[in-house]
Amino acid sequence: MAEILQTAQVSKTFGGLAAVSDVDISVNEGEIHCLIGPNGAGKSTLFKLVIGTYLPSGGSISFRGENVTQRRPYERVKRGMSIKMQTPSVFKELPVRQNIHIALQHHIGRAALAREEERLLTLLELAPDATKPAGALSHGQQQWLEIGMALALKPALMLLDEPTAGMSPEETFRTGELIKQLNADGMTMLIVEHDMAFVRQIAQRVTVMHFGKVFARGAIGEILADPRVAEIYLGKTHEH
Amino acid sequence: MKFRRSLLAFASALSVTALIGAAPASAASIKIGLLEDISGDLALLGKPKLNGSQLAVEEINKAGGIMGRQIELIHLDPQGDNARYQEFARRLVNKDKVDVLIGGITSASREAIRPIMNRTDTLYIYTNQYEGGVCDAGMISNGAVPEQQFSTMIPFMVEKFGKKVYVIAADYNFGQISAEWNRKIVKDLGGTVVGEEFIPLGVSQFAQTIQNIQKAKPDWILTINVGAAQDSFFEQAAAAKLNLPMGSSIKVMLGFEHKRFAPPALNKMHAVANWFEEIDTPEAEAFKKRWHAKFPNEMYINDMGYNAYTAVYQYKMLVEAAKSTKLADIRKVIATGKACVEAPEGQVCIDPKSQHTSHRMRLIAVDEKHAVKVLKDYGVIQPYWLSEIGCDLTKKNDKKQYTPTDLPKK
Amino acid sequence: MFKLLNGPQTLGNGRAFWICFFLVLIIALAYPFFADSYDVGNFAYFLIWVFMALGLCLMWGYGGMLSFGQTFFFGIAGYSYGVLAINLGGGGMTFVALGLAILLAALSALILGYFMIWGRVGGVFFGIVTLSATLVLAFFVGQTAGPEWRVGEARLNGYNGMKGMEPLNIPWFGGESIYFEGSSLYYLAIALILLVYLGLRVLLNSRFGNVIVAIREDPQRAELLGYDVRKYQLITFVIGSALAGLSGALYTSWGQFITPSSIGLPAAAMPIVWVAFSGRGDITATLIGTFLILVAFQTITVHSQQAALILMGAMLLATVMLAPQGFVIGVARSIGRLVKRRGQAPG
Amino acid sequence: MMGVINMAHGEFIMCGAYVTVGLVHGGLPLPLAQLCGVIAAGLVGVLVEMTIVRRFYKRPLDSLLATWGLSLVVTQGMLILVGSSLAGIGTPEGSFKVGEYSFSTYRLVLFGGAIAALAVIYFIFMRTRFGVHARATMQNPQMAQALGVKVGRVYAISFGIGAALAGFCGALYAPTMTLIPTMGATFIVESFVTVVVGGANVLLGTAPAGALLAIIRTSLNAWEGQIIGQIGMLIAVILIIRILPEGVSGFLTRRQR
Repeated sequence: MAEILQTAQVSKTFGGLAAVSDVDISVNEGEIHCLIGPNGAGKSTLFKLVIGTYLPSGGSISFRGENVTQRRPYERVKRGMSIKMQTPSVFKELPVRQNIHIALQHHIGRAALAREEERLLTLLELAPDATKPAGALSHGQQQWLEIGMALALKPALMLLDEPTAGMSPEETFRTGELIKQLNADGMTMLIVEHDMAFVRQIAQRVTVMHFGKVFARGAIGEILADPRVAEIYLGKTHEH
Repeated sequence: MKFRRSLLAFASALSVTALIGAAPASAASIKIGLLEDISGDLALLGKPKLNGSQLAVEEINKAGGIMGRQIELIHLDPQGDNARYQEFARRLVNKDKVDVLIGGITSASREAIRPIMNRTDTLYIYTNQYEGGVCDAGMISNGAVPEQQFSTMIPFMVEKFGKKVYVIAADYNFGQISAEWNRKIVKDLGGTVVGEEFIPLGVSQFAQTIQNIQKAKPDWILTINVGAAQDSFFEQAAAAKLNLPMGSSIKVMLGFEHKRFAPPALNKMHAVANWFEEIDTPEAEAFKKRWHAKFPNEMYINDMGYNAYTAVYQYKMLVEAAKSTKLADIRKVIATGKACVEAPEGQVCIDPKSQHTSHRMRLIAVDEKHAVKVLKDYGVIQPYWLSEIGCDLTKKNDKKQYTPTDLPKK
Repeated sequence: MFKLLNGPQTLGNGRAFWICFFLVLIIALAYPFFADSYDVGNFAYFLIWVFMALGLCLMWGYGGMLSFGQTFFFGIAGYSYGVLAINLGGGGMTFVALGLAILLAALSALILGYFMIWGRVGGVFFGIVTLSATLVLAFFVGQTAGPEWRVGEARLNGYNGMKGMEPLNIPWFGGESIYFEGSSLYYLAIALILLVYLGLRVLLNSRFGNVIVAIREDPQRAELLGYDVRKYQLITFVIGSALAGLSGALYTSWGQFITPSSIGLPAAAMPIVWVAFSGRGDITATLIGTFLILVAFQTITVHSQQAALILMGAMLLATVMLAPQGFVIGVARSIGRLVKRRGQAPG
Repeated sequence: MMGVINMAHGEFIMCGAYVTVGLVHGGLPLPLAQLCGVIAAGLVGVLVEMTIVRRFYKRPLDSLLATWGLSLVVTQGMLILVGSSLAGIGTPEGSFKVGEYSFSTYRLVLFGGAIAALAVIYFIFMRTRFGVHARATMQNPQMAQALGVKVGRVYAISFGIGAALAGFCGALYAPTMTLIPTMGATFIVESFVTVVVGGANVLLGTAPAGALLAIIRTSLNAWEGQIIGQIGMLIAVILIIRILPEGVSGFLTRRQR
């Protein structure tokens, strides 16, 4: 299987502190790849390095065979990445529909735009609230809207940073089903997540980070069976 | 309660002005348009100008008007804004259809008005003493000009105090052109300008300037600083015991600094003026009495206010001699060289070539108690410089302003 | 193209709005036939300033960039028009001067904007830097009184101001020239306003408009949707500033005169006052509000003598305290609410 | 400091100066009149905060408009009520010599006054109970409120102190300046610029920034004349914003950490 994203010995230090050091990960086309690890493991920093809001202190990042280490975020997006940030960042004062529109207009002509807009709003169950300002949506709905915006870019790779944070168990489950459905339609995804139940629901491959380094990697089954992983999670993953 | 009453007074004042504005002007009246700042930074100087015009109009109307026609004075307040000067000059000329436009304080406001007046055939009278040099057939200047002020005062100062002069001047056209005049005259007298400092408008702190002056050790200082902020120089210099003789073309008679500042800030200030309130001829005394009767709160009758007063009488004389308010007819009167009026300072006449005004000039000095003494009376001095350099409005309308370093092409 | 006249970024999208729009336009076009010629010229003068306000509304209300430097570009274009019109000679060349003057304003906006946007100057500092720029220009021009400060035939003439340029004019048949003054200037201004206003509506409701409001809301998110934020901000800044340049060049042509006080501090604050008063969120509001406030300020100044500044100050104070989104938007919203309530009443 | 851009700051300076001069004309000795000027400006400041400024926290641009409107009303109101100028009161006597230069003693008073004002401010904000409340409020109003600080009162008093300082400036300068209603405007550009360059913290930011700008300006004045001084100062502002986006105080506090 072809690798779509590859990081080679990527590091990032802030002051003297290494938030990410020598991380190699690779994401294969068509998979759902989860990035897990305790708080402060460097997952979100790695995401920012991948999308380009941080530039790495060392190492390189390649995407679809091209070295994008020094590219600015918008250039990476144009090459097919899209991201949902950790805290929802939608255009709060603009209507929901316009939020989607701004993401869609990027690559879709005026004629097809309205249809695509409707399709996404329906998919995200946001159609009844389409004229509300995005800031008026519930937290979970804002997360979905942001996923929708990321999706609207028709990316080759979606980066989702804690897509279920702050959601009820029911919403979390539905989010998982949505992600699986998108993946079934061919979308590649790299997801940071805390909720192990959710990870189990969706993940195919998992990379575990700890203290800024890759701690373990493998198929979801292997990782869950690894006692060292359970240890760093302080027993959090021991479900019955 | 008091607040409410003043609000009421304010509201009624508003409605009165609205009424006056709306009242149909009688067909026979002569309309004088007046542009003077009574708000903003220059209100201090604009208010006496407005008062002078009002006093003259009231007197003339009581005495039967101009050729039997009453004068209607239409005053607008441009608030010190050049764009407003332009708007209002157009308004007065095109909408109110005034017969003459009077006013403007700064040279910039005059220059804002001139291009608009040049496109009409309405006379414009500028009533300030200024840096001189405007050669424009549509404009009469009735204030003093450098050949009346600098060519008299600077030789006096050089002879009495010495040949080394330090200049502090406002950093815009008036200050720079005045400094040009000073350079030329001092050089002709064999003196030296030991320092020249141009100060941006609005600057009020002079510690560095005072040190510079002390370092340069001049015999006297030429102070052509402008505006309330820059006037702070005097108190700061007095506090630092600078105590040098000073000369100026705008202090005392124009800014009445000797009334506004506590003595001895203006000690040893010298100026040459066509008018200052301390003139004590019978005509001047009568004029002062009329003025203070009408405006009891006026701190000082300055030369601008006086010129604004005289301008209305000059206009009356011109119209009555021309039997017309048309610019062309009025200019025929000026061309005779006999366009004179008896003003409180004495007789003043309009020079046909430059359309500037002759004045009786006196040199005054301020002492440490801020009393004003006349040291010398130069008699009547003509505004000769423009015609010397080749401005002759009876032959050609240049519509330009010249300076000692920017003379007309021969 | 015409579809873009309506959209989420502009108030007034219904049929009623466009009917009103055409009514106002017809009245405006017919106005010179029944009005005093002075009033027509005076209205034309007010319209000259509106471009500067529209430009600021674009940058500030839509793009989130508060430029305190509209007068900087106003001054550059105003002085450029003067210098060019004097040196190129009059006649049809005055329009060349107008075009070049606006181009120069746009070019300087490009340079200043590049410096600021690529230097990540944002928020209040954007205002401070632009304010400093305009003050520096005002100080600089203010000290050019000497005869050595000349460009070709044109003397800058310091604080007293530059003059002697011809107003906009085109040679006409029979050796006569048409001078753009009074009603001809009025029609020119109306035509330009129409062009700029409709053009801005199209721009704002297009792809571009969506992106700049997105940037105002959250620049990082906008970048992560694949837009080069800096480029969009720079284009917005250049367009807004060029509109200030248009005002400047027209102003110089109108009075055949410009001074540094059109660039300095009280003048620099005026566009912000107009736009904030009108409601920075919408260009229609800015158009109407700016015109109204100019008319109101002049009328107040003419009729109330010394009380004028007090009334203006009180008006500003009352507006910000009672209608925080701006006077015109506030009024428009309450009319909208009223209409809605009427419409619902029978049902 | 409180998210308000105050265009009427110059009018507090005017208030302090006018009250001082008015009282001196009324027969009060200068220092006492100056004290009254400071108090009057402070009280007016509290009043303005409670009636107007209070509504504009977190809306800095609206506050700019509102205070500008206020400044117009006050300036012109003074012009109509008091007239276009007040007669000056003269600078207190006394001068001293340093080498060939002589200086007014009053300049020393000005200098001492500025230092004393800084010391008082430092004391109020760092050593009193009110100061603790005020600093807490500036950092996190909600939290301060929850802890029982009367946030509204803290804002009003802080604003009043700012106004009193401006009045102090006016009272000190009153004997050396011409008093006209628009005098506040001559200070506005400089104080605006100083605050911006200084950043949010009075002691760490504004004072050094003021000193820095004064040095730049005076040296340029001495070197090339006033106009270059003014332009140089503004260019310095642009550069400082470019280099130190948080202002001088941001730079200094970062250093401390």
